[in-house]
Order: sequence, then C-alpha cells, then structure tokens
Amino acid sequence: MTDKLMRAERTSGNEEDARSLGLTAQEHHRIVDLLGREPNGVELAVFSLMWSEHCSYKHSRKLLRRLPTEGAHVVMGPGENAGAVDVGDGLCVAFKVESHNHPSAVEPFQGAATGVGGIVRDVFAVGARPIALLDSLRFGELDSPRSRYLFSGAVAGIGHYGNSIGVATVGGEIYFEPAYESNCLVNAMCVGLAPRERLIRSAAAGEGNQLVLLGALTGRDGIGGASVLASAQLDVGDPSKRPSVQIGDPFEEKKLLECSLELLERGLLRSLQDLGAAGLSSSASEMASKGAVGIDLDVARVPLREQGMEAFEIMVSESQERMLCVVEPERLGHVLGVCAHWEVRATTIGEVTGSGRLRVLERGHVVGDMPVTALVDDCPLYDLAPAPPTARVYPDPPRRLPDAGSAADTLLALLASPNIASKRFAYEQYDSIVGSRTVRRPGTADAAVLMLAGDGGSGALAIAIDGNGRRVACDPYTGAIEAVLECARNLACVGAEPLGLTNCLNFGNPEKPHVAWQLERAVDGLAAACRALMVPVVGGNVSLYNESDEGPIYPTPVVGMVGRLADPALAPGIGLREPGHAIALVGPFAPALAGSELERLRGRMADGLAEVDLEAQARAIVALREAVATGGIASAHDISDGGLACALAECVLDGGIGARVELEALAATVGGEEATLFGEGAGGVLVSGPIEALQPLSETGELLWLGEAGGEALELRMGADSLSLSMSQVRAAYERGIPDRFS
Amino acid sequence: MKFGVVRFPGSCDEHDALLACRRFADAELLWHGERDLKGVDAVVIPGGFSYGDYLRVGAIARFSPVMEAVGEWAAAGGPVLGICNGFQVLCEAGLLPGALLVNAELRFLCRQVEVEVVNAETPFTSTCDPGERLSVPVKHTTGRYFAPELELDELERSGQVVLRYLPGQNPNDSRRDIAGVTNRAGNVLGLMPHPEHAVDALTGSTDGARIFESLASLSPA
Amino acid sequence: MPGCAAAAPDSRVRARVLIRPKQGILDAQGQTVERALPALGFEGVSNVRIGRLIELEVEDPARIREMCERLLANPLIEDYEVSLEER
Amino acid sequence: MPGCAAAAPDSRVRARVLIRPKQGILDAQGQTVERALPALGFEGVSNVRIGRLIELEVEDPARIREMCERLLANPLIEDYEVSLEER
Ligand SMILES: Nc1ncnc2c1ncn2[C@@H]1O[C@H](COP(=O)(O)OP(=O)(O)O)[C@@H](O)[C@H]1O
Ligand SMILES: [Mg+2]
Repeated sequence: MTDKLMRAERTSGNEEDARSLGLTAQEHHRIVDLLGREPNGVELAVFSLMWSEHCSYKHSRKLLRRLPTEGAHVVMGPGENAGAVDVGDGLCVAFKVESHNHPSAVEPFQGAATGVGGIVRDVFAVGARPIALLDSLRFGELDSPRSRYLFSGAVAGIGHYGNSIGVATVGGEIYFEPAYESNCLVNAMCVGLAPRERLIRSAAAGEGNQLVLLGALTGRDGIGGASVLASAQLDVGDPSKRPSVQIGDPFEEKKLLECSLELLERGLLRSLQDLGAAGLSSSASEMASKGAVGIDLDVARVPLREQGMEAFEIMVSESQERMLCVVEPERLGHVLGVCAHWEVRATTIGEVTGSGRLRVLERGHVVGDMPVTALVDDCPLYDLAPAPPTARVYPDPPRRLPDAGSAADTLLALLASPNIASKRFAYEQYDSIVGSRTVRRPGTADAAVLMLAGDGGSGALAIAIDGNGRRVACDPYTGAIEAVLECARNLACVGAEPLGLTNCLNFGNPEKPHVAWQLERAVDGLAAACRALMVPVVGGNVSLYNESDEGPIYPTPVVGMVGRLADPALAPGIGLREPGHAIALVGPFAPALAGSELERLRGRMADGLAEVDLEAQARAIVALREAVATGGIASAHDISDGGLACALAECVLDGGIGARVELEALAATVGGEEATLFGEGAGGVLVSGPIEALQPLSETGELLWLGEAGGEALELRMGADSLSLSMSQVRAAYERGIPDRFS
Repeated sequence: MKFGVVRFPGSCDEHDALLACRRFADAELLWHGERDLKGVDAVVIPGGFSYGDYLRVGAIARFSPVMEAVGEWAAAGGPVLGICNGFQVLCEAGLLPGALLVNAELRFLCRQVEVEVVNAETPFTSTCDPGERLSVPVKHTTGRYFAPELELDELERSGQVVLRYLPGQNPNDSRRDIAGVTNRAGNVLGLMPHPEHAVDALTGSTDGARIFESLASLSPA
Repeated sequence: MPGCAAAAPDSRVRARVLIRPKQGILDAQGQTVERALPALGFEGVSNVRIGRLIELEVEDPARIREMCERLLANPLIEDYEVSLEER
Repeated sequence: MPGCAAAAPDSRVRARVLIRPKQGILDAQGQTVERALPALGFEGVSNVRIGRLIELEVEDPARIREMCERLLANPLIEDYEVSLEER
C-alpha cells in the first residue's frame, strides 16, 4: 500500500512527462498554476485526458458556439450526454451521434461494437430507453483487402452489439472513397425514448450522497486511448501492463441498460452518467462540474478485472459497460437490491462533497487532489487559424469509367458502384425490427419510421443520417448545407417535421490551416442550413486528426435528424406502388456533374459546388412534407448519389414496377443529357401517386410531370434518345454491386 | 386465457411477444429466476440472446429455475412456444428434437421470409389452412436446423414438422427447409421465424398473428 | 502475502475441454476458413475444423464430465475431449 | 490398396491451434459463464476462459504461424498456440 502511494508520488508530473502525454509546455504551466504546485503522476494522467482534444474540444469548442441550439421542442441541448426534444404526449426523444473511428481502424469488429455500446450508454444515461441505432460508415474502396476487412468487420460488430441488446438498427449510410483508406469512419447514432419527467441529468448533487459504480469490472482497456500514457509510466517490457483493445460485452450492457432504467423508473437516482472516454476521470469530474460540487472517490474500491492496477490506470481505464450514479444514502440498499436482481455489479466507490475538488483516494490516502473547474473548464481553448488551401488537397480518384459510354451502361455502372449499390449486405446483418416500432425498414424509405403507439405516444418518429464527404471536400460550406438539406428532405419524404439535429464532425488535423478552413466553412454551412430550416442542434461529437501521411480524410460532417409525423400509415416508401401512378419531380433541382458519383467514377473531382438557395430549399421541404402528410402520395424518394436515373431505378426496384419517363423538358432547363440523368445537387425528389394527389405540389412549388409507373422495364426518354433496361438487369447491377466485390 | 412470456437476462423480443399475445389474450412476463409460472395457460420463450448466448446459444438459459418449471409444464401437456432463441433454448433443454447450428453464411440475417404451414393441426396452427403461406421475418445467426436423417424422417412422418421455408426462402440452410418443429406430443413448438413481429400491418405483415390466435383459442387449462 | 495464498493447499484442478463439431455435421466455419485460405496464398490446407476451447479450474474434477455432457457441449452436434492438469 | 494409399508418403501434417483471449483482454464469454455457473448448480468452478480450437491438415507446417497471424487468430486480442502431429 505504502509502496503504491510512494509510486504515485514518485512519478512526477513534470513538463517532460506532460509532453509525453500530449500536453504542451503552456498547458503544463497552466496546470501548475491552477494547482499551485506540480501535479503528481495520477493528477497528470487525469489532466492529460481531461485536457485532451477528445474531452475538452479545445480546437472546436469556440466554433461549435456558432451552431443554433434553441428551438421550440428542445428539452436538453448540447452539454448533456444526449440532446432531447419533445415529441408530444409527455414523451421525449433523446439522441446523439458519436464516432469510434480510431478504435475501428485498429480492430473493426470490436471498435464498431464498442462504438455502439458507447452511444447507447449516452442515451440511457439521460434516462431514455434506446429504441433505434443508425450508422454512418466510410472506408477505402472495396478493391482494397484492408477496406473489405474493415467494412465487413465494422458491420458485423455493429450488428453483434445492437442485435444482442435488442435495439433496432434502422438506418445508416456507407461510402467507399480512397480518402478513407487509412482512416475509416465509424459513426453511430442512437435514439431513445423517455417520459419527459424521467429524463435525468448528470449533475452530481447533495453533499454526502454516495457515488456508485455500476457494471463491468475495470481492466486496462484502452488506457488513455493513447499508449503514451502507459509507456510513460509503466514498464513497457511487461506485456501484462500494456493497454489493451476494448472488447464489447453486449450482454453486460443489456443488463446495465435494464437495471439503469429500472433505477430511474423507481426514482432511486440523483444523477447518472456513463463512463466513456477517459473513464472515471471524465465521468466523475463532469458530474461534479455540472453540479458545482466535489467528489471523493477511492480507487481501491473499484472492482478490478486485473491485479496490480495503479491508481492512475483505474482512473483512466476505458473498460466498457460501466455507469456511475449518485444515490442518497438512505436509498442505497434499494439501489443495490435492484442491481442484484439484474445481476449487475454495484459498488460504492465514493461520495459527493462540498469541496469543489476531485479527490482520488487509495485506501483512504489521497493520491490526487484537483479542483474540478480546473479539469473541466480551464483547459485552454484554441482559435483555429483557417486558411483556404493553396494547392489541391485531394488527388483525383482513380478512373473507373470512360467518358464515352451509352447512358444505359453508365447507369448500370453507377448502380453497381458500392456507393450507390444496395447496402443489403450490411443492413440484413442488423435487427431492424426489434421493439415492434419499425414501420419503414432499411432500404424501403428515405427515413426510418418508428411508430410511437406502443409507447403511449402518437404518430411516429422519422430518423435519417446523411453526409457526403466528397461533396464537402469539393466545397465545405455548400457540402455541409447539402448534408442538412438531404437529411431534412429525407424526413419530408415520409412526411415528418424535423425536431432536432445531431452531428459528428469528422475532420483531419485542425492545426493545419486548410483543415481548419474546412472545419470552419462546414460548421458555418451547418449553422446556416439549421437556421434556414429552423432545426436546432441538440448535440453531437467531434472527431479530429483523421489524417495519415497521404493527407486528411475528406471533411465529413455527418448529420442525424429526428422528426415527427402524425400518421405512419401514410408515410410513403421509395417504391412505386401501382401501375398507372403518375411520376413527378419536385424541385427546385439544378443537377450538375460537379461532385457527383459519375464524376468520381471518371476520375475527377470538382473544385466548388453550385451555390444553394437555402430559402427556396427550405420552402420546398415544408411543402413536400405537408403534401406527404395529407396522404395520397404513394412514393417519395430524394434524388441523391447517382442523380435522377439512379433514384428512379431504386423506386422501380423497391416497388417491383417499371417506369416510363420523358426527361426532355428537364434536360432543357438542366442543359446536358448526362447532367439530367446523373447530375447531383440539392432539392430533387421523385414522387408518385394518382395525379390528383400530386397536383397540390405544383401549387406550392416546382413540380415537373415526368411519366408513369408500369411495365417491367425502366425507360428514360429524352426526345429521340432513349434508355431502356429490364428490371432484372437493373436489379442485378444494384444487388450485386457490393457482394461481387467480395467474391 | 393467459400467456406467460419468459424473460431471461439478455432476452430482446420479450416485449414484442407480450404485445403480440395481448392482442388475443392476457399476458405477463415470467422472470427467469422464479419457478412460478403464475397460472398461465401457455408459455412463450421469446427471442434474444439469453445470457449473451455465450458458450453456445440457449445453453445456459436451459438451466434457469423457470425452465425447470417449463419442463414440468410441458411434460404435463401444457403448450410452450419457443421463438428463435426460445427454440434454441428448448432444443438445448431436450424439450424439442434437434439442434440449431450457425447459419451457412455465418452471418446474422434479418429478412422477411415465407413459410408454409405443413401441419395445421397443432395447437399453434389450428387457425391456419393446411399449406397456407405466411410472411414472417427471421433474424438470427444460429438458425440452421439440424437433426440426424433418421430422426428427420421420423419428424416428418409424425407431423412434427410444422413450418417449412418455401423453396428459395431457406435463409440458413436448415435441413429439409425446416422452420419450425414440435415435440412428439405436439404441445411444444420451436420456430426460427418471429411471428410476434408479424402481427401488425403497419410493421410489415399480420400473418404471424395466426400462431397467437390459435393458442388463444385453446380452452384454458 | 499473494505468494502465500497461491501456495495454499488448494485442491483445484485445471481442466481443458476441446469441443469439436461432430463428424458428418457441416462445419460452416471450418469450410469458410478453408475456402478463404488459398486466396491469401495458403495452398495445401485441408480438413479445417473449428471448435471451442474451454479452460477452467474445478474443485471436483469428477464433475467435469457431467458439465461437458450437460453444459459445455451439446452431444447431439459436438464431441468433447477433456484433459486434466494438477495445479 | 486403400491401406496402401493411407501409408503413401503423404507429407501432410495435422495441426491443432488453440486460440485464447490475450491476457488483460476482456473474456466476456468466460466471465459470463463463470458467473452463471453456481446458479445453475455447478459450484466450485473458477478461472473459466473460452477460446477457439482450430484443427487442420497442412502440407507445409512452416506456414501455420503465418496463417494464424493473418487469418486464424486476431493477434491484437488473441494469443495462439500451435501443436503438430505427424500423420
Ligand atoms: N459537433 C457538435 N455539435 C453540437 N454539440 C456537440 C458537438 N460535438 C460535441 N457536442 C456536445 O458536447 C458535449 C460533449 O460531447 P462528448 O464528449 O462526445 O460527450 P460524452 O462524453 O457524453 O460522449 C455533448 O453534450 C455533445 O452533444
Ligand atoms: Mg457521456
């Protein structure tokens, strides 16, 4: 015991150690000032993590202030574990998206699985029952064996975790681009549901209240998320002390989830917080900070999976499936009883104090003592030094398609491109129906639709997640706007009004001026689009330094949106429903090849995208939503990757009904056959239904009649030119696109 | 008429099953740690990953106290319906013949499939027409039904094969396209498709309701 | 102290249980691995079988067989092999 | 003849690979099984570890290690142990 205490003290927290832990000399000085002395090893470990980019947002926090966060439905904004919005009938929806990029690049199955576990805990930490997951994935192209390994591992990991805990994975998106070859992206979004009064915050309160750790044993998992921490202080030669890959245990999570929700339901907790990055250090200091209190905790009381763990290791361990809660002493027995029922470990490890300090004890001896404000609020925040790139940041993508080619061949090539092809390979590995809420499953509608009737609510939620990094790379401001618009349009396609937005900002190294510029432009684009649509940002996550020797990833803001619609029975899918239904294009839509999938396949990448008229787009989204919500529209599908022709092919395949359309009028306004067929850009939606049902759309906005559903083929005509493909040809290209890359 | 839906730690579809049962009768949850079946008239063992399905699917759950009671109940002729993980648990417990192996594709698979009612004369299918086709989802990693050939012949002969995947619909390479089987006495049914996820047109199909309807039409024990 | 505890007269026995898919049962995992090997440049591999390895310490080794029969393996589809090792 | 064929100078080697979760890496399966056992009537069991067993026949045993590193095991989170057995 004394031996350990001495070791903690002996390990000095001098400047050199600080640097090896990723802190700058100035940051170290600031810590010394704040403490009034040099930190010891335990304190330095805690500071280095609390002041890491991951926990402090030191390079992004100032920028995030530009995002609008207020809205009529907001119940909890950014700052809590998950944001929440009101969906009526006394119910709230809590949601958030989070990245697990680096762990997934190391071990895709476990990295993705623990990513799901982490975001699920964020949602039940606010008292909401997780009801849906979505995933946004980016990998290198599938001709790379490593990308195939990462992709199949990540998908299996997401499925494994989500399926095992009984939370439906209802949507997502996947892109394969060379810019993600060395840095894949694995973002997961979780959506939860709670009666409004059951929502709980993480602020610790009440001097003398007990701090109880729930869930898994603590091991040396992912210590610090950075091996420097361990190697700086431990004998690297001793393999038993090396930090290790985090392994997800969904069974433990499932019990923890049910147990936590039952504790909340019975009103037994004062506050609740998950243990995520930086483990106990971060969760204890966040809880203390939010409640403006202090916390004493004794690491010797933390149940361990491995022997001989040091105090600092226990403080920074990222072992999964753990939660921390604050309990009034008289309720402790009751809490432990509920935990025993669920076979969840529960251990009192400390208590709330009035000291305003985080004190780390080891068998009662103080081994660390830090002001909570210093840990949470005093990390220096940095201004970015943005500057537009002076040279091209990204090379042209490899050329896969010649410039000349028949429209039919081009369409088949696009449909078979893994970015557009069916993602069935992935979503069939996800349980998308558990919970009995899923009205629209993956692949059948632009947004997932989850009904609320079984939860005491009415109507349904609509959820979508979007973000096209390549287009953001072409133009960070417009690309980010497009991501928000696409998400909102996806919601409108099922008739839903957006209530709130979450986002994950995946970028390269922000200390580089051109990356800072991408980040700033993208955040400004997000902010502008949110204002135009009047959708508040209620939470999110930032993942920086996604960069390798070949350069940064494409700047990839991923946008998740939750909306509400009144009648799920009316929510259209993408599939054509009846022969004879009219097909029309709702605009404003000005497609162009710049930034399109076709341009990519031809080995080019545009510099700049056409400006978007945000007001007009916002108006069109409202009009579409209102038209859809009144019923009568049989199908609605947003035109996105691969342009109109690909969107129409998807309507045909999902409906199992052919289509005949005439595009000459559109081509006249767009200019160019290829741009008409395959051009991309904000705003276009294909709708079908009886003419009378679509008619009202022409009064509120731009509507162009294209043709009608029927037959067994996909026929696109443009004056004298025509393109006709049988359903089976189209289906083969679309369905085989991804599986063929694996054989 | 009252259904009891067993809940293990790691069950996932117990509320879905409860909701489905409640469309036709009373229903309540039965906790894995208690031997008491609370006077229910039919037992449902739902889908999920009991005990994480660590070790082997269904292997640990069969030892739980509630399963002792279910065993006695089944031996006395009480109806027991095992769905997905419930099917796996019943096989492990020896209440149903055969075993479930990992899907030929080694992957979890969630998809709507069509099955044929091979035997419409069981307590679980009495409201179906013989040969009726039902559209019901499957979602599992370990659903490839296996039994030795002689036993399969015997199962077919004695009408224990109740549900079969339609040609081209077998999602896991189950022997003889078997999707659901009963025990010899016919009072215990295990099936991989999830009828509880097919009781509402809004969420896909109502064909699964037949199973619950059939059970609910039994006269209370 | 810790050394002391480990040296205590503990009668525990360490057991290793190997569990294999029974002959005649399609071993989908083994086949998948076997098919994947040539593409990675590993030729000349055959008869790949994949099973489970369970290691545990027991107070009463007489019960291991029963544990295997009833819990660790499923005799309908799996064979098992136990080996003991005095601590 | 068949006897003959079996005795033919076939240089195949049967190998057994035991794969275990690395020290320090969470063995979720082993832990869960261990915790569940007493309630199931199996007392006195500890240190349960669950891993995988792979058996195969190879022409060139020298390459097994590489196969383990690249496909059979995940060296980041698993240790493996190879043993050979002449046919
Ligand atoms: N891009 C963003 N937009 C809005 N809010 C954000 C963003 N990134 C992070 N936040 C908010 O900052 C807080 C801290 O985020 P994070 O460290 O990811 O939380 P946690 O530790 O719970 O995972 C959260 O409330 C989160 O919603
Ligand atoms: Mg959190």
